[in-house]
Amino acid sequence: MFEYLHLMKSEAMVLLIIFILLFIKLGKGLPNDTLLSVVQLLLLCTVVVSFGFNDTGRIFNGMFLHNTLVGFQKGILALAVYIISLVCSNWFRQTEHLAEVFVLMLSALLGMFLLISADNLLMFYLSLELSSIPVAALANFDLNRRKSSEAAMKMIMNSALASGIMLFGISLIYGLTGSLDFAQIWGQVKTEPIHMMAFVFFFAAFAFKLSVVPFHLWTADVYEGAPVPVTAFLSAVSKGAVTFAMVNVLAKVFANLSGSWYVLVVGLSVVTMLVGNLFAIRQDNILRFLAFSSIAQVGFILVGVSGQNDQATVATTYFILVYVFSNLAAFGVAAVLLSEAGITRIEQLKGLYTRSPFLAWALSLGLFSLAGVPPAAGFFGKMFLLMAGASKGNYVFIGIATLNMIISLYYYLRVVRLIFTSADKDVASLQVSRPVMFGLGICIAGIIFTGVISWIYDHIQSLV
Amino acid sequence: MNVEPGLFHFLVIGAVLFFIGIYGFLTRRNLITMLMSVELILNSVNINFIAFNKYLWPGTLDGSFFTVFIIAIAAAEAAVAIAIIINLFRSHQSINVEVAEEMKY
Amino acid sequence: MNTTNIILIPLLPLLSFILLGLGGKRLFGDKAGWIASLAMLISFVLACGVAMNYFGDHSADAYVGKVVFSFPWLPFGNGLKINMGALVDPITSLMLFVVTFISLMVHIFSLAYMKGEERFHIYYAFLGLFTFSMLGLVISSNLFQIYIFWELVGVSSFLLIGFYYQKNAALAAAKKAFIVTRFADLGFLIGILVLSAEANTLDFQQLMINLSSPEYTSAAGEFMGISVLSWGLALVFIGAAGKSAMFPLHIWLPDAMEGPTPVSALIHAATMVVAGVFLVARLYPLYSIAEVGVQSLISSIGAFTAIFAALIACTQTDIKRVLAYSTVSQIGFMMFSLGIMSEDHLGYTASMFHLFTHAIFKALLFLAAGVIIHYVHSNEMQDMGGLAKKMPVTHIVFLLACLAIAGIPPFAGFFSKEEILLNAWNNNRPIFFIALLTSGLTAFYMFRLYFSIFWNKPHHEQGHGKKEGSWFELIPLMILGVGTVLAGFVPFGEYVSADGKPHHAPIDLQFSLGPVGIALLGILLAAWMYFKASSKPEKTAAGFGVFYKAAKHKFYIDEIWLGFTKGVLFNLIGRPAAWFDRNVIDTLVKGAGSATQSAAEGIKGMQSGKVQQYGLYFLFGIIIIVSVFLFTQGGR
Amino acid sequence: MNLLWIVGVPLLTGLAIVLAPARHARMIALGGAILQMALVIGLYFSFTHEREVGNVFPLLFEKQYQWFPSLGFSLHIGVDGISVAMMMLTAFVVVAGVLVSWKMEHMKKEFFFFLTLLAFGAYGFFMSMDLMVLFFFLEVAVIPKYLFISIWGSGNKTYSANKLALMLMGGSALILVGILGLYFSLPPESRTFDMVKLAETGIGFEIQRWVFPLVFVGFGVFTALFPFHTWVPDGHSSAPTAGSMFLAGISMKLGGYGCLRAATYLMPEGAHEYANIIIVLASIAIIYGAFATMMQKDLKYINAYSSISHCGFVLLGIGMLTKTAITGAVFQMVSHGLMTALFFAIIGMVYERTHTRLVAQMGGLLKVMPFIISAMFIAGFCSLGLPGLSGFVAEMTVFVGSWETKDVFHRTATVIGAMSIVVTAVYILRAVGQVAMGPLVASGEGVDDARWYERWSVIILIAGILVMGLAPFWLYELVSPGVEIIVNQFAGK
Repeated sequence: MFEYLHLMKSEAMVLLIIFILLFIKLGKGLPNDTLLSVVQLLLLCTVVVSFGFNDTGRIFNGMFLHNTLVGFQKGILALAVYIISLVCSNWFRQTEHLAEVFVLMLSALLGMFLLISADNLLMFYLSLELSSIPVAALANFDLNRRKSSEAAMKMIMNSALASGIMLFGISLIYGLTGSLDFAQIWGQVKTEPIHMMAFVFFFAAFAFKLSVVPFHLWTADVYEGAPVPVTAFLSAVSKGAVTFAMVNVLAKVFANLSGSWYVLVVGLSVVTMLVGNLFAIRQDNILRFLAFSSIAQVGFILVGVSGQNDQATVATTYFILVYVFSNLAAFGVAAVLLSEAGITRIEQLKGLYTRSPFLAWALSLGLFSLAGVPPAAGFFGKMFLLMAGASKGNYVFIGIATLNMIISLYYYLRVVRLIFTSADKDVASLQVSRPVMFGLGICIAGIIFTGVISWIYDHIQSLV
Repeated sequence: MNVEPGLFHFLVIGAVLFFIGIYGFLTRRNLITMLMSVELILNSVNINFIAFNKYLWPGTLDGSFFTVFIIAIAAAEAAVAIAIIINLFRSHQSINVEVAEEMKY
Repeated sequence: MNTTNIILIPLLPLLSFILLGLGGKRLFGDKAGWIASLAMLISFVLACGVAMNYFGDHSADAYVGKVVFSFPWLPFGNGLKINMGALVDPITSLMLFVVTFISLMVHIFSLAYMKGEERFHIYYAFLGLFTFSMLGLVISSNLFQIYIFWELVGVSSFLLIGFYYQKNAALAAAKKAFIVTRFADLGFLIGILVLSAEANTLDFQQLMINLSSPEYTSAAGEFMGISVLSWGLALVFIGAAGKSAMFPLHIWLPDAMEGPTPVSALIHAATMVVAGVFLVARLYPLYSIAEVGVQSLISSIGAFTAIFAALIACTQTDIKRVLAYSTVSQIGFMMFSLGIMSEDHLGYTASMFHLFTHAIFKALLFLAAGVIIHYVHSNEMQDMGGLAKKMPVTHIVFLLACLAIAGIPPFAGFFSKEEILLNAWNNNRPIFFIALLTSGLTAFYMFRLYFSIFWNKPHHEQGHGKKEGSWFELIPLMILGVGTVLAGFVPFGEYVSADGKPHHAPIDLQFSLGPVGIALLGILLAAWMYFKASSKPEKTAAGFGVFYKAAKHKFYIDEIWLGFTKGVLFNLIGRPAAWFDRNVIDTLVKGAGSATQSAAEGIKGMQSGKVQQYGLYFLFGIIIIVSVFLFTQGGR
Repeated sequence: MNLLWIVGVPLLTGLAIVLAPARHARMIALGGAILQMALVIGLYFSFTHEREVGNVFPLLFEKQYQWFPSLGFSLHIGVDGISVAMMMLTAFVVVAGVLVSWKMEHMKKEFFFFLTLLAFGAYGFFMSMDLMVLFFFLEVAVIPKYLFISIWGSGNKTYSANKLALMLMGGSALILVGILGLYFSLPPESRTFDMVKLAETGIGFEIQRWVFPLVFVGFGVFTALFPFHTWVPDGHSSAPTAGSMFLAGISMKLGGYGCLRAATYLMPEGAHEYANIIIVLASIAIIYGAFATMMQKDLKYINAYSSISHCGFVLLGIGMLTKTAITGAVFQMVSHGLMTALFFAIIGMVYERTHTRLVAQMGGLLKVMPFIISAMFIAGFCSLGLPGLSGFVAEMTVFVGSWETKDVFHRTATVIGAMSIVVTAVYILRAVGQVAMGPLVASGEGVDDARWYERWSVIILIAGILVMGLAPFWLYELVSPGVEIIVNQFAGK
C-alpha cells in the first residue's frame, strides 16, 4: 500500500483535491474566493509533492510506471495548473461553477499523470480519454457564449473521431503482437506495411492532441471559443503531457520503426512549423494567434523529438518546462486583458505599456521566450531542441527549422511592437490583482532563470 | 453456403463498420447522427479486439477487457457529447453541424 | 644639427593651430594673429638655422641626406612600416626655408588684411595647419609619411579655400580642390603600394637603394610590358600632377582663388602646388632610372601644361585667375625640367631653383593683388587701371615681380628660367621651343596684367583719404620685392643638385639672348595693347576667333570634367547603383515578405470552421502518411 | 582582473535601471557606462602589463565556468588584443550613446535598459571563447535593436525594424546551423564548442568546406556583406540617434569580429577556399556602397550606405588572409565604430535642431552651431580617410596588406577598394559641405550649439578617433599578437 502511495503520490494528491472539492460541493459550498484560495494552496502542495521524493517503480502489474523523470514531468504539469489557477483567477472568481471547473480540470490532470506513467496500451487509452473528455466539457463552461459551445462541440467531435481511429490502430497492434504491454510490443513491431499502418493510426492520436498539421484544425477554433483558463490548460498542460507520452511511446514501443518514424516526424515537423507560422502571421485575435503560435511550437518540439536519443528526451522535457512559463505568461496576460478590458484583438494591445507596464513586460517576455530570443529561456529551449535534432546530421531540416524561427519572430515582434506603441486615445490603466501578479511573476522568473541557470537542464539530464 | 466464420470475416466486418462510421461522421449533418457514427467506429474496434482475442491470442483476455473499457468510455464520451450538443442547441436553436461555423480562418 | 629644432619647425605651426582652434576667440581675441605669427617667426628662424647649418657643413664633398630622427608610427605586419621621421637633405633645407619664409610673410600680411574678420582666429589656425602640413611633407623621411602630410595639405587647402564658407562659390571651389587632388592621390596611393611592395621598405633612402640595386633591376617584374617600377613611378606622378595642377588635373587651382587672397599666395607660392614638384624631386633618383616613357610623360605633360595655361592666362580678365594660370604654367616649367633627364642632372637643379625664385615672386604677386583688390574691391581688370600713382609701393613691387616672372635679367626668374631652358635646349629641342614660346606668352600676359592694373585708363574712384594699405601689408611686399631682385644671385647649384655635389651652372649670355628677346617682345606687345585704353585687345581677340573663345573658356576642360562626373560617375554609376539597391535588392527582401503573406492568405481555406472538413483533413493526413510509408519504406 | 565584471556591470546597471524610478534612469545608465569604460580601460592596462611582464599566452584573464556542461558548452571567457580593442570601442560608444540620449523623455527607463542590455551583449560577445556562448551574446544584442527602432525610431520604422530583425536573425540562423553542423560533424570524442580547443584539434577540410560559408555569411549579414546589406540603410535611418550609434558602431562590428574569430580562425582552410569570393563581394560592397551613397539625400542614409562601403574594408581585409590585411580589418572595425557613431550622434543633434535630415534643406549651419558642425567635419574627414584620424590608419593597413598578395586578382581588388576613397571624398564633401557651408537656411536661424552632454559625447568619440589616428602603433601593439594567432592558423596548414 505504501508503495502505491509513494509512487502515485501526485495522482493521489490530485484525487484528494477532487474529493475535497466534491465534498465541499456536497455541503453548503464555499464562496468562490475562499474556494479558489484553498485550491491554489492544495495545488501548490501537489507541485511540491510531485517534484520531491521521486523513485522508480512499477505497480498494477507493470501498467503504471513511475521514475524520476516522469516525476519531474508530473511536477511540470502540476506547476502549470497551479500557475493557471493563479493567472486566470479573475475568470475563476467570476464563474458560477468553480468547484466543477476544478473537478473537471483536475480529472484531466489526473488523466495526464496516468498518461505519462502508462506502460500499457489499455492504461494509455483510458488515461488519454480521461485527460480529454473533461476538457471538452470544460470548453463549454462559458455557458452563455455561443462560441464556447461551438468550441466544445468541435473538440468533442474531433477527439471522438481521433480516439476512434487511434483505437483502430491499437486493435491492429494488439492483433499483430498479441500484447498490450509496451515492453512486449517493442519486440514485436516490424517494418512491415500493416505494422506501419497500425503505427500511423496510433500516432494520429498524438498528432491530434499535439495539433500537428494536418490534424490541428480544431485547435484554433477551440482556443478561441473556450474559456481562457481552458485554453491555457489545453495549450500548456495538455500539450506537455502528450509530448511526454509521445516521446516515451515512440522511444519505447516503436523503437524498431525508428527509421520510419524519423521521416514521419521530420516531415510533420516541417509542415507544422510552416503552416502554423503562416496562419499565425495573419491572425488578429489574440487567442487564435496564440493557438497558431503554439502549433508552430509543436513543430519545433518535433525537431527535438526527431533526435531519437536521451538528449531528445531531455531537450523536450526542458522545452516543455520553458514553454509552460512562456505560454502561460502570454495566456495569463490575455486572460487579464479579456476579463478586465474586454480585449480580444491584437490591435487593441496598442498602448498596453501605458496601461500596465507589468502586463506589457510579462506578455513581451513570454512572446520573446516563445520566439526564442535570448536571454529568455525559450532561446535555450529551442537551441537544445535544435541540437537534439541536429545530432542526426540532417542540417537541411535544421536549416528549415531556423528559417521558421525567423518567420515566427516576425509575428511575435509585431505584437511586441504594438504593446509598446502609444495608444491613439487615452485609455484607462489596468489593475492587476495580486494572485495574477504572483502567477505572472513565477512565469517571468521562470523565463529569465530557467535558461541562464544551467542547473535545471543538468538536473533533467541527470534524471534520464 | 455453410461457411465457418473466421478471423477474416470479422475483420472485414470491422473494417466495413469502421468506414461506414467514418463516412457517416463526414457526411451527416445532424450532430447526434455524427455521434452515432463515432459509436460505429468504436464498435468496429470492439469487433476487431474480440476477433483478435478469440482467433489469434486466445491465451489471455486482453482484447475482451479492452472492449469492455471501450464500451464504458464510449458511454462517458457520449454523455459529455450529448450534454455539449444540448448546450449547443440552447444557444444555436439547432443541432445541425453547419450552424456552428462561426470561428474560422 | 639639432634634432629638436627640426621637429619644432613643423610643430610650432601645429601648436598654433591647436591653440587657436581650441582656445579660439575666447582666449586670444584679436591677439590670435600675433600668436600665430610669432610661432611662425620662430619656425622661420629655426628653419634658417637648419638650412645654414646644413649648407654650412662642408665636411663631406657632397651634401647627403640624413635622417635625423625616426620612430615607427605604424608598423605593418609584413616588415613594412610607416616611420615618422625627418630627412634633411638639400631640398628639404631649401623647402623649409621657402615654406617658413612665405608663410611668415603671409602671416604678417594677413594681420592687416584679414583684420576684422569674424573668424580671424580660425583663419590663423588653418594657416598654422596648412604650414604644418607642408613642413611635415618636406621633412618626410618615408614615402607613406609624405602621403600623410600630402593629404593634410589637401584638407587644409580645403579649409582655407572654403574659409568664406557662406559663399557657395567658396564651397564649390574648396570641394573641387579637394576632390580633384584626391582623385590624383588615388594614383599616388597605388604607386606607393607598388613601390613599397617592390622595395620592401617605405623609407626613402632605403627605397632608392633597394630599387636601384642590380639585384632588383634584374629581377624586376613587368605588367603589360612596362616594368613595375615604372608603373609605380608613373602612378606617383599622377598624384604629383594632381597637387601641382598639371593638365588635365589643373582645374582646381584657378578656382582656389575663392579663398582669402593671402591663402592663394601660400597655395601658389610655397605649399600645395609645389608639393607635386617636390615629390618628383624627392623621388628623382628613381625617376632617373625609370624607363624613358615615364620621364617623357613628366616632361611632356609639364611642357604642355606650361603653354596651355599660358594661353588661357592671356585671355582671363580676373587678375587672380591670370595669376593662377601663370602659376600653373610656371609649375609646368618646373615639372618638365625635372622630366628632362641628362647626364649632369641640370634639370633638377634648375627646377628647384625655379621653385625657389617662383615662390618669392609669386607670393609677391598674390599679396600685391590682394592689396589691389582691397583697394578697388574687385577682381576684374576692367575695374582697375591707373593705379600706379595711387599705390606706389604696390606698383613697384608688382613691376619687379612681373619682370622676374618674365625672365628679364637680373631679376630672380631670369636665372632659374634660363637654366631650365638651357637644359631643355641641350636635351630636348621640341620642349625647348614650347618653353620659349611660353616665356614670350608669360611676359605678354604678365605685362598685360601690369598695364591693365596700373596704367591703361585713369583711375576714376574719388578715394582721396584711401590708404594703399597698412604697413603690415606693405612691409611683406617690400621684403618679397627685395627677395625678387636678389634671389637670382644665390649660387644655387652650389647647394642643390641631384647628387649633392656642387654644380656650377654657367650663365651663357649668348644663349640668354633668345629667351630674353622673346620676353621683351611679349612685354612690348603688351605695352602696345594695354598701356593706353584702346580697342586693340578686342580686335586682336576677334582676330583669333574661335581659338580666343576656347582659351577664354579655359579650353572647356572644366566642362569636360563636369560632364564626366555628372554624366559618368553620377548618372551612369551612382544612380544605377542606388536604383539597384532600392529596387532590386530591396524588392527581393520585400518579395520574400509578401510571398509569405500571400502563402498565408492562400492556405487559409484549410481552416474552414467546418468540423467535418477537419475530419476529412484528418483522414487525408493519415492516408497520405500511410501511402508515403507504403511506397517508400514498405519494401524494407 | 575577472572579466565577468565587465559583463556584470552592464547587467547590474540594467537591473538598477529597472528597479529605480524612471527619473534616475539616465544617471544610473551614465554611471554604469562610465564604470564600464573605467573597467575596460583598466583591462587594457592590465592586459598590456601582463604582456610586458612576458605573459605570452594567447588569451589572458582566461576563465572557464560550467554552463550546460552536458551539452558541451562552457562559459569560457578570455581576451586577446583584438577583443580588448573591440571592448574599448564598445565602452566609448556606450558612454557617448548614453550622453547623446540624455534628454530622452519617451519611456526612458526602457530606453536605457535596452542600451545597457546591448552593451552587455557586446561585451559578452567579445570575450567569449565558446561558440555557443558567442552565439548567445550575439542574439542578446539583436532584439534591443528592434525595439529601439520600433519604439523610439522615426520614418518607416515598422518596415525597417522588421527588416533589420529578420535579416539579422536570418544571419544568426545560418550561424547556428553552421555551429551545430560543425559540432556534430566532429568525431564524438572531440566534440566541443570551445574555440580554443577546436582551433587546436583542427577541423577536417570536408567539414570546413560547408560550415565556413554558413558561419561567414551569417556573421557577414551583421557586417553588411553584399548582397545582405539591405537592412543597413533602412535600419540606421529609422533608428533613434543612440540606436544608430550602437547599430553601426557596435553591432556591425559583432559581425566582423565573428567572421574573424568564429569563421576564419577556426576554419582556415575553408577561408582559403572561399577567400576569392569574399574578396569579390567585399570589393563590390566597397565600391557599390560608395556609389550608392553618392546618390543619397538623407544624412542618415548617407552614413548608412557609407557604412556598407566601410565595412566592406573589414571583409576585404579578412578575405585577403594576410596578417597586415587582417590587422587592417580590425583597425577598420574600431575606426568605423568610432567614426560612424560620431557621425550618427552629430546627425541626431543636427536633426533635433533643424528638424530635417535632408541635405538639400540645410546649409550654412557652421555659423549657428560651430561645435557640432566642426565635429561633423572631423567625422567626415575620418570617413574619407584623412591622416591623423583613425580611418586613414585602418584603410591604409588594409590596402598595404591587400597589396601583399602578388597577383592580378588581389591587386585589382585592392585598386577597386582604393578607388572608393575618391568616391568617399565626393559624397562626404557634398553632404558635409552642403550642411555646413553656403548661405544659412531658415531652419537654422536661432538654434543653439551643442549642450554639455552632447559636447561630452562628441568629445569622447573624437578623442578615440584622434588617439587611434595619431598613435596607431599603440593599437597595433595591442592587436597584432592576436592577429598573429589567427594568421598562424593558415601558416600551419
